Amino acid sequence: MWNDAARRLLSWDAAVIAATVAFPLVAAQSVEHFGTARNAGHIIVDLAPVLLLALVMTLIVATGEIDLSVASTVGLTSAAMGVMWNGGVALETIMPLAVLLGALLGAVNGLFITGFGLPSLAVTIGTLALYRGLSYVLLGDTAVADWPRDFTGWTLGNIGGTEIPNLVIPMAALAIVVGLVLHATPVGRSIYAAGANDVAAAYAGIAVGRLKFWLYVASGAMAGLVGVFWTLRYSSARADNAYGLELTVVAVVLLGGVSIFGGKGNLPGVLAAVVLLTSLQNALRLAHVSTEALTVVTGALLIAAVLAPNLLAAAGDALRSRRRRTVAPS
Amino acid sequence: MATVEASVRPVVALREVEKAFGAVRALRGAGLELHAGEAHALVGENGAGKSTLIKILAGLYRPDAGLIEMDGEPIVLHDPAAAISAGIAVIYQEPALFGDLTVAENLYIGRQPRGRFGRIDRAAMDRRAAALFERLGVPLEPDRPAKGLSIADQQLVEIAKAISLDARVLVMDEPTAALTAREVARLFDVVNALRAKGTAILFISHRFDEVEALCQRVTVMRDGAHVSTDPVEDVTVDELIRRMVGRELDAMFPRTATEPGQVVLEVEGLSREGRCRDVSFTVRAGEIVALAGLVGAGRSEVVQAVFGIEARDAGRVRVLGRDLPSGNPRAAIRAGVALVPEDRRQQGLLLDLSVTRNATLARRNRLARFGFLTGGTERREAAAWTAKLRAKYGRLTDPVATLSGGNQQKVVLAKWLATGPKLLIVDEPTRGIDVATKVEVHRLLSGLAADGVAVLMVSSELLEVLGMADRVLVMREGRLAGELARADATEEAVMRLATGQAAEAAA
Amino acid sequence: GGTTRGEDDGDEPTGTGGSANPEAEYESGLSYAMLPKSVNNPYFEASSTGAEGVATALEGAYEYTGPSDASASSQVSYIDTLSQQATDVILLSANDPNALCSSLDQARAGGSVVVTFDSDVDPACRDLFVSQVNSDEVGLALLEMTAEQIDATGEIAILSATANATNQNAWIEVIEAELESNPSYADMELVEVVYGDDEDEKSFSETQGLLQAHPDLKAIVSPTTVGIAAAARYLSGSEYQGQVALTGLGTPNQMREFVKDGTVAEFALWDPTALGELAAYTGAAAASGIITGAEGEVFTAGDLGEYTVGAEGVVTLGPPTRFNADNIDDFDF
Amino acid sequence: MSALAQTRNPTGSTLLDLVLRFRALGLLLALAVLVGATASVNARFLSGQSVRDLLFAAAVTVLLTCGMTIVVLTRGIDLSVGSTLGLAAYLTADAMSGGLPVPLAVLIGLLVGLGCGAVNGVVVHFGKVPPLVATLGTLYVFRGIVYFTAGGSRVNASDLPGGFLDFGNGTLLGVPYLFLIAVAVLAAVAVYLRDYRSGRDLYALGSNPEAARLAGIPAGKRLMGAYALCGLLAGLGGVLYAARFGTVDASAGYGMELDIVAAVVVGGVAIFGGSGTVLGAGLGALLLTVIDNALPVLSIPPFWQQAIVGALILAAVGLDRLVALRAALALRKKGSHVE
Ligand SMILES: Nc1ncnc2c1ncn2[C@@H]1O[C@H](COP(=O)(O)OP(=O)(O)OP(=O)(O)O)[C@@H](O)[C@H]1O
Ligand SMILES: Nc1ncnc2c1ncn2[C@@H]1O[C@H](COP(=O)(O)OP(=O)(O)OP(=O)(O)O)[C@@H](O)[C@H]1O
Ligand SMILES: [Mg+2]
Ligand SMILES: [Mg+2]
Repeated sequence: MWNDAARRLLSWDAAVIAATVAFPLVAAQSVEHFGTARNAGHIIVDLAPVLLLALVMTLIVATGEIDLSVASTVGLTSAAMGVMWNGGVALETIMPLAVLLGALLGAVNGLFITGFGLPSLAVTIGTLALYRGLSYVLLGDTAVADWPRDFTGWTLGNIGGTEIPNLVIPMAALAIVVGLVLHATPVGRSIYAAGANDVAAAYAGIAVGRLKFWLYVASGAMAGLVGVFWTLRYSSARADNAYGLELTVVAVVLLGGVSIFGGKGNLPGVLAAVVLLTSLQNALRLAHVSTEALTVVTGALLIAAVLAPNLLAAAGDALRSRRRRTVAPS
Repeated sequence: MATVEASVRPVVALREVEKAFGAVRALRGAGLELHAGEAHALVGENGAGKSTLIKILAGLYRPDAGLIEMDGEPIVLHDPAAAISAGIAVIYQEPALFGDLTVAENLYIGRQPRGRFGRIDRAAMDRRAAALFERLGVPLEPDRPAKGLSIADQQLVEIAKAISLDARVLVMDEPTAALTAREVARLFDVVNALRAKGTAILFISHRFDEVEALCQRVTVMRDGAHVSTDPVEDVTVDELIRRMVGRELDAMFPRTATEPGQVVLEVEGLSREGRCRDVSFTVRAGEIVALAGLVGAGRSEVVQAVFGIEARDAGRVRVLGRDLPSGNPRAAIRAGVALVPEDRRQQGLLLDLSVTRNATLARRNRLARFGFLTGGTERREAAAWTAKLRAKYGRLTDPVATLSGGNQQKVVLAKWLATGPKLLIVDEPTRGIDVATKVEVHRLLSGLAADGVAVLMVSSELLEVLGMADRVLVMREGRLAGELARADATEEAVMRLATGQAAEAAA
Repeated sequence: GGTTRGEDDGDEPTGTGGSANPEAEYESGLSYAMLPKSVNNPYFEASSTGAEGVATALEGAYEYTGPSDASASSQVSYIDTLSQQATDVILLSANDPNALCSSLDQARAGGSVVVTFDSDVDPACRDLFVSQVNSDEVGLALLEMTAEQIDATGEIAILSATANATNQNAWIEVIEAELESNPSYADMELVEVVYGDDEDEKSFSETQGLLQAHPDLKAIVSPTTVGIAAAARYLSGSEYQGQVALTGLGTPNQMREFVKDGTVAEFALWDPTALGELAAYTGAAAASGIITGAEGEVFTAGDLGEYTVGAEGVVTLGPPTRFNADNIDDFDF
Repeated sequence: MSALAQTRNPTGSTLLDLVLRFRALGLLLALAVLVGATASVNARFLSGQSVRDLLFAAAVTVLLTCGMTIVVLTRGIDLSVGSTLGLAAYLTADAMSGGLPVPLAVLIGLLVGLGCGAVNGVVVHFGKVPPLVATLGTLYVFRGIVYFTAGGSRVNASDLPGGFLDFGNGTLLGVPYLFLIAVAVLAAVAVYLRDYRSGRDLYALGSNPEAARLAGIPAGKRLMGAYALCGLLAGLGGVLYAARFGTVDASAGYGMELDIVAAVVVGGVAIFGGSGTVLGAGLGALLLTVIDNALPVLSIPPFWQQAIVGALILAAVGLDRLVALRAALALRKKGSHVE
């Protein structure tokens, strides 16, 4: 029993979640301006794109694959939105079309990966370049900026009269849906199985290829949704939107305790990692810590995220075996 | 401890060894002595601690307490490299090859013959490997990549690797589990030759005929502890089994004949490029049909094509009169087919996931309520089925990788039996399973057949085939070489068909 | 139905609102923050030096902060942080004309004065813009230098920074328009615009590509300090040295050796330190109520002298300085 | 290209051999087609100056690709190479501009690279952190250190010793010194990986880490060696970068890692370790460099270039897969006991 409890305590995602709860409390005390409702609002709006992309990325990494093209997909959908807007298409039509386009781009990834059996890292490095390139083809060096205030305002607005950002509702809804799918449905079990051993999963009647294909479609659709959000939030459709964001998304998924080899990890850990990383960066900025330090801290945190539990486990083993040796009958 | 020739100093001895994994005490005061020129058998139930003991000897695990002695001197084996250089060669229970390297390089990795400037001399390496395979009587090409070898061929490569080390101590953890009689015989010849040269042999097996054929002494382990060590001729098999399981065993093959019912499986002209050709047969409800043949005859290939893991090039598969689409295991499962695959680590298990997740994986959809799975149902199901098969493990939440080989096999069986199949296909169902459990599995299969389940069994263990099957289909080189009714199925008849002597005689 | 383009065009007026008091003194104790396109850029470091001097002189607090990548979204986080800290004067060089607006609005609503410099945002989102030069002037000066060096005949190409850089694109537009309309440039043809992304290596290889793609190229115009240095380095080590003219905007320290070895005849730039200084004074003046950002208001920017606010709240530093072999040793930045 | 001879019998299997040779041939073919097509549109592409430029550009990429191949073969990856290169380049240039003798400054660059690689190795092997995670972390950390040390300053060509820059831009019989160094390193790594026990150990480690442990392969030593070597080559790349470009600031090598990984992948090295050759990877790097250089020459609009690079990566990976599938089919026929 004690052992069980200790293991839970020592498990990495539990630690990340604990840190996520503890950090804002500490920061609110020690960093000026951190503990205000407005700042909390800033943090939430800031973390939205990473969180949304990380939701599906968690599923993909849990199957042992990766999608490095998400940020480029955001860029391409954003650029496409700009083109459509310039062409006089109604925004209400553009938004679903953007999500659809994202899904299509995801399907291309999925086809290459599951249809042709290519490694996802290689394929999505390719589409990372391809999709970004296409967004430049679409929009070139121009930006489309005249988005209606009603919509751009909503992305930054608060729920009537409160200090809670509007965004919280869709984010929470999506997180709950993805969390339930991963942790409480047969699909979730299939995802872990495919990540742990795809051959055995196939023997258990899981259509691994089809599962992964749809995950890439979902990833693309989510990137399309983020593309919509990004365009409206910054009121700017540009080819370089969300440039380089893929590394941040991968980083939080790993920080949240999902194994890069698949089969392990859970969503609460990832959500906690997103909140922790964003609020940490926010606090460091407020504390006038330099950009250089911010970069180093991000990297160090990532390594520590995996290193620390390993070290703890090693220390625990050493301790146990020492104890046993002293009590072992001779 | 009962030592036969106490005067002779053992080459290697393990004394009072303790090893625990978390809460599981795998070894508690186990011991063993190996002598030069002697083959020593180690037997025990699944999970008795045999493999763990070997891994300590191989330098993979450090004992929590106890001693390893070599030539009477205590030594510490920090890692496998230390054990190898101390002259201990190990054939592990599960083959672990480098798929991307050639077979020859698999044998000689880290000690390839070198030519000028310390560069590897590939020609010499291939020559040596070829000579070794010649000796073992296996037609393996040294320069083919290890990827794509069947389990049996992989095991043979492992054996060749260990033998090529020319070690003072050769440890074999169930090397024969995947082999048929012919390979086993060749292996024993080679081992006997080594023994004659003074090598100490440790041999683990669940097959007592092999123990008797090869070994001079036998040690029994139970629950991580040493039970007895005797010269082989001094103990009977029944006595050994009693010491292993702590009770008498029931009949080995509890087959009760049942009247076959409707045709459940119909296979017609099944072909797959390079693997099997024009295979046709049927299996009826209540019947146990065995597929026999030599290693690589294509038996696994046939059942995999039936189940839909591999798409077939030609032929039809019908279950209860309905056609199964090619290459679609989901459809097969829906039609009531279950396949217990031969390679449990690659095909059967999610090693890093828990016992629960593994045991309920095939039933994930049926256990869901309103589309949702709650942990409780899965836990109850897993507990019930693993208990039915007497699987031993620490907790339901433990990764299956921590279970002993036999217990892993039981989890795979549990997974598929839980689906309540109409056609149960088992590929080497008792590979690596101890006698007591084997009886259990046999009883289960027999019981299922009695309940009207059609059972198709692939087995390399001839006794099992003869003891369990109502009909025996013999395969040779990808084709059905013949069919034998229970009454006609003798060891000799099966082997004749399997090796093609019958065909030659007819021609 | 639905919401389509052009339905929503409500622009707000520029400036801090309220009325200016030209007689007021500069307030002391204000907090200043400079937010460059990205930190680790020598050009902005120079501007920062200028601004910091002003802040110190006016007994204010000064901070230089910003993202390490030149993206708009990272800048937004920094603006939010500054507005959270209630910084009095924000000096900003924007990576995108629109993306920063909502954050800037929030900052201004919180009482900060926002002065953009070097690269502007939508005039509605800031109080004042300190322009290094008038876009037209830069474009014209670049074209003029080029024409002088190649006798106003032949193919020219532009090596720009990123495809979205506001200021670069404004200058390129001027150049294109002038080439179309001005008869004295009738024999010159702009054959290509390439982007070095303000990365040394990329600019370097883009230069290579230009020269190979256009064998008859006569001149390269690179209106970015990173680009012109990379192009000069390539030319100086290649067979094209002296054959193909190079001009643009660069810092004297970076370009000195190329002017001396004859790769570059003449290039231009304004003084980034002075630009930072003027930006800081402008911000201070606005925060002290000396100006509001309305056209025609006048303030004194220390040693730089007197400046007048132009249309849309733009304050212009002055014409760019041209550097050549005769004067380059007089400058050190 | 004489280095082609190195593909001879890299796995000891005649069959696989054929495939590999075909694979290298495929890359060579693609190279030839690309060069030919570009030259037919614009003959200047084959002028001495242009070829020199291309080899200059390829040198650093090829060098880093060699290091990356070694690491990828062990089932690892090193995403920090760009940052390592930046750090080494800046510190080398800074040391020289501070008056340190060239050999000493170069040594600093190499040691910095080696140090960064060793850090990766320690975190991966001893910390048991998956390589992707570890080096994604050090990508940030090393870059942060470059930012710290460089700040907004930059080392200009005029601050560096002329001899060093001459070396960086010099050629031997028209071939840049830099490229010669890269080719020499490539050849050495190729021989090492094919013909030395420790080189084969790297393949074994990547192919099946568990089996490698059982076989007594010193994983710690090999992994440390692989990452250190990768770091060292990135350090060397940094030195050459400084020599070539003269100007070094905090952004040197930024974002380079994905290009290098792309080159390795295009060159047919399995991303999960165990198979592939450094020669293939080198050709992959060359191919990508040629693409980069050819697109502007072909006057492809700049906005299209990145899209084309992406499409070509996909095509290369797809082609490679096709070849692998053929090989598998051949193996199946060959290994079959069925007539
Ligand atoms: N790495 C491990 N972690 C946790 N428990 C382990 C581990 N390895 C073995 N065990 C446990 O130790 C016990 C002994 O296992 P071992 O593999 O030695 O059995 P065995 O005698 O070889 O059985 P089999 O005949 O089935 O191969 C089992 O209960 C097993 O679950
Ligand atoms: N994945 C694979 N790749 C290449 N060849 C294979 C593969 N699996 C099996 N083979 C070959 O196909 C033939 C049939 O193999 P199969 O596994 O069906 O035989 P089997 O009769 O079940 O024997 P075994 O006892 O080895 O399982 C053999 O020659 C085997 O070597
Ligand atoms: Mg065992
Ligand atoms: Mg088989």
